[in-house]
Amino acid sequence: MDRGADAVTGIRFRRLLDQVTRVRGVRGALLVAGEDGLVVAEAVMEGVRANAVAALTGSLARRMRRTADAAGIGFPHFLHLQATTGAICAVPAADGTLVVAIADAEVNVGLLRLALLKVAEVMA
Amino acid sequence: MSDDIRAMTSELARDPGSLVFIPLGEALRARGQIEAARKVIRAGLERNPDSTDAHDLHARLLVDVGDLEGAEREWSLVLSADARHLGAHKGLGFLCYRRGDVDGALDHLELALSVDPADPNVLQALQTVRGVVAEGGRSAPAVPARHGEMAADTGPFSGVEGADRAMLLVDPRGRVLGGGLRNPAGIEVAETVAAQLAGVSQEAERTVRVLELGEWSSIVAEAADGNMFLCQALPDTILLLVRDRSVPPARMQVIAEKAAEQARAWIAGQTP
Amino acid sequence: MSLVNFSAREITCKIVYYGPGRSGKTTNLHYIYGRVPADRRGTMVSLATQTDRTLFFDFLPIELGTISGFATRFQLYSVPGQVYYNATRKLVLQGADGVVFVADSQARQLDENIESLQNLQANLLEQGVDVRAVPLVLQYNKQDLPPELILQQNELDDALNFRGLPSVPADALSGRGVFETLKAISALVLRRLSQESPK
Amino acid sequence: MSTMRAVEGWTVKPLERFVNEAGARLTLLMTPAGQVLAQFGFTRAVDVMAAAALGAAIVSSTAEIARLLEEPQFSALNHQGLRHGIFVAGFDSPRGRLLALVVYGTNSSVGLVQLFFEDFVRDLIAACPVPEERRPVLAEDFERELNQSLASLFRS
Repeated sequence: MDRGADAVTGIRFRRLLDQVTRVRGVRGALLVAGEDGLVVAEAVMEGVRANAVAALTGSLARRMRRTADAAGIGFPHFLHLQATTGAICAVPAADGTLVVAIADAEVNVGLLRLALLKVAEVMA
Repeated sequence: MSDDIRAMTSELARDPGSLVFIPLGEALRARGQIEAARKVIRAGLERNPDSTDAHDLHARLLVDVGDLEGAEREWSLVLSADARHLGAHKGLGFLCYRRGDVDGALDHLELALSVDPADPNVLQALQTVRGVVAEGGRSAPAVPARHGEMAADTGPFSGVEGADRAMLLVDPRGRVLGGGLRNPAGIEVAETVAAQLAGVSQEAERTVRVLELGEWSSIVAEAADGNMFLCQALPDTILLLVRDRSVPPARMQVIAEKAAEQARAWIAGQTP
Repeated sequence: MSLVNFSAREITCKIVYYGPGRSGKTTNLHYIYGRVPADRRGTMVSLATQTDRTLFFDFLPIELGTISGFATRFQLYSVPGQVYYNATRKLVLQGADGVVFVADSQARQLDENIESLQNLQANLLEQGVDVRAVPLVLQYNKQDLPPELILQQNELDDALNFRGLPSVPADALSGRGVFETLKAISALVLRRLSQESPK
Repeated sequence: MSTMRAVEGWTVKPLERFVNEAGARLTLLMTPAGQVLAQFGFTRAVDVMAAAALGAAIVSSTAEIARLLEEPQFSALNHQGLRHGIFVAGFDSPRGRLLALVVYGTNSSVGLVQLFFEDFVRDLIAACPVPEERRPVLAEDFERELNQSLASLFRS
């Protein structure tokens, strides 16, 4: 196993995620294996349960994909769940991964969306 | 799609005994060309009377035209040849449920689930029927006689843009309360989407509960051929709005808020 | 350890058929499977090699019936007999409530029988279990073979059964002795449940 | 219309919560010897036993591999199929070591199962009663009934 290469990949992912966490109000950003709902890389504040964000967002994204498919509007490329004390946004990237952000309720969704799409684009 | 139909039609013309009449029938049915599909299937069955999939499709077409007895005969025939035919169990489960035979519906749906434990339609149907059982209701539940019948009632959203084709009000068990939804090809998809929406709402509730995000208020999905906006019109009622990509999510939220207000008034008016 | 459910009044016990390779452990299970009515037995699971030798275990659950008001269920396992499968033998032996030692009656197999019996003791000891505390029945299989090839029950008792355990001559292929063996081990296992505080 | 069955009552609530949250199709809670404590989703009791025997075998064989590799015991295993995944895990409880076998479909994921499995274990440990001294179960004269049961079993 090439541990050096792993470390380099880890740093690269971390740098990408930092572009998302820079947006004001973002509590954490993750790369998630969409189908499995597992964390691939994470940059989250203390107290954010990365594994829970990954599993639940992966599942919600799969469900929304099926709904969009049933409605005939194609593959979703941006997802936003708004709640009273927080928000989650997700964008699919290459190979079934998702770029996910968990944020305060008042986060600038427009900015966050752009940051996520940019990371997804770089990954592709 | 039409290219596919053309290709399958020519293949059938070349070889009238071919089983291509089944996907052709399915494709025609999906486009809403029920009569053409029936014609293809009837002709195909004359040459392939033992094809259980063809009988299954024939049964669904009979449901489409309201001949439920005929459909039941067809599906029973399928089961006598193949006791584990998924489509036949789904169909008979639906027919049992329609006439209020909840036990019969459960039997067929559970058998269907044992054939394909991952079939989302079976899972959703089982959830609905089990919900009826849990409520103690073994009497005939209110279900639409045909696909789309309920969805044609645009009551809650009269006057709202796209009320009959791009807006749905759905109860927590995935049943359409009002509105209508057509896919970009113009086919009614209200019930299929409604069945998925019940799951979306549960997903959202679970997500905000586990992550301690308070109550969820809306979900937006931007997709290749349209945008989707989802919110809770009432604590247990989901409102879905679908628009093409020219309508930004923020504007969809405004439309949804107006529609939700109307839906609340409509539901209050429906309650005795 | 047997599982006793007082509210549903159910008992579930694990019985392991142990013994050297090709002594007839799986044959016992197959015979039971064939004779027990379908509504009183479950799926027979076999993890076998391509040559049909037991690789990990064979497994057969049976419903014994109601005893002292308890619905009684036995889970029968057989272990691979070949010496080199000791790791899997140990795993299957975990939590056994009773053991049937299936010996091969052929005179030339005596050493294998002794070795396997010693291996049983060692494996139980490794799990902190004294072989004397485990219900154990010996079955002398293949008694149908020509007398000049096999040892008789008294000879096998002398060689293997120095603790005076129940022993049953058998021919598992034809079914002779299979039922008596199951009956003997059932009685021993259930007797423990009728006694005070078995550990 | 529940397909849940528990040999030991204290397992019911945690199991119910787990299958609802994780969207599990089938769940088995058992001892390392393959004795079932509770199950959800199985329709025939006998299939449960076969699954339990095989589940316990998976855990014990990987534990053995871990030992050979001089690794600490694996806490969980996941097998991903096309339509189903199988998740097998062990944990310590006041009842000793217990195992769980979870089968999930496309409406769940290994991430979800893992996430809610942590809660499941916590709930089970909290609900688990202190083991009682084993007491005599069967009446002294059980052997007559045993003989009758065995005779009817073999139709002899």
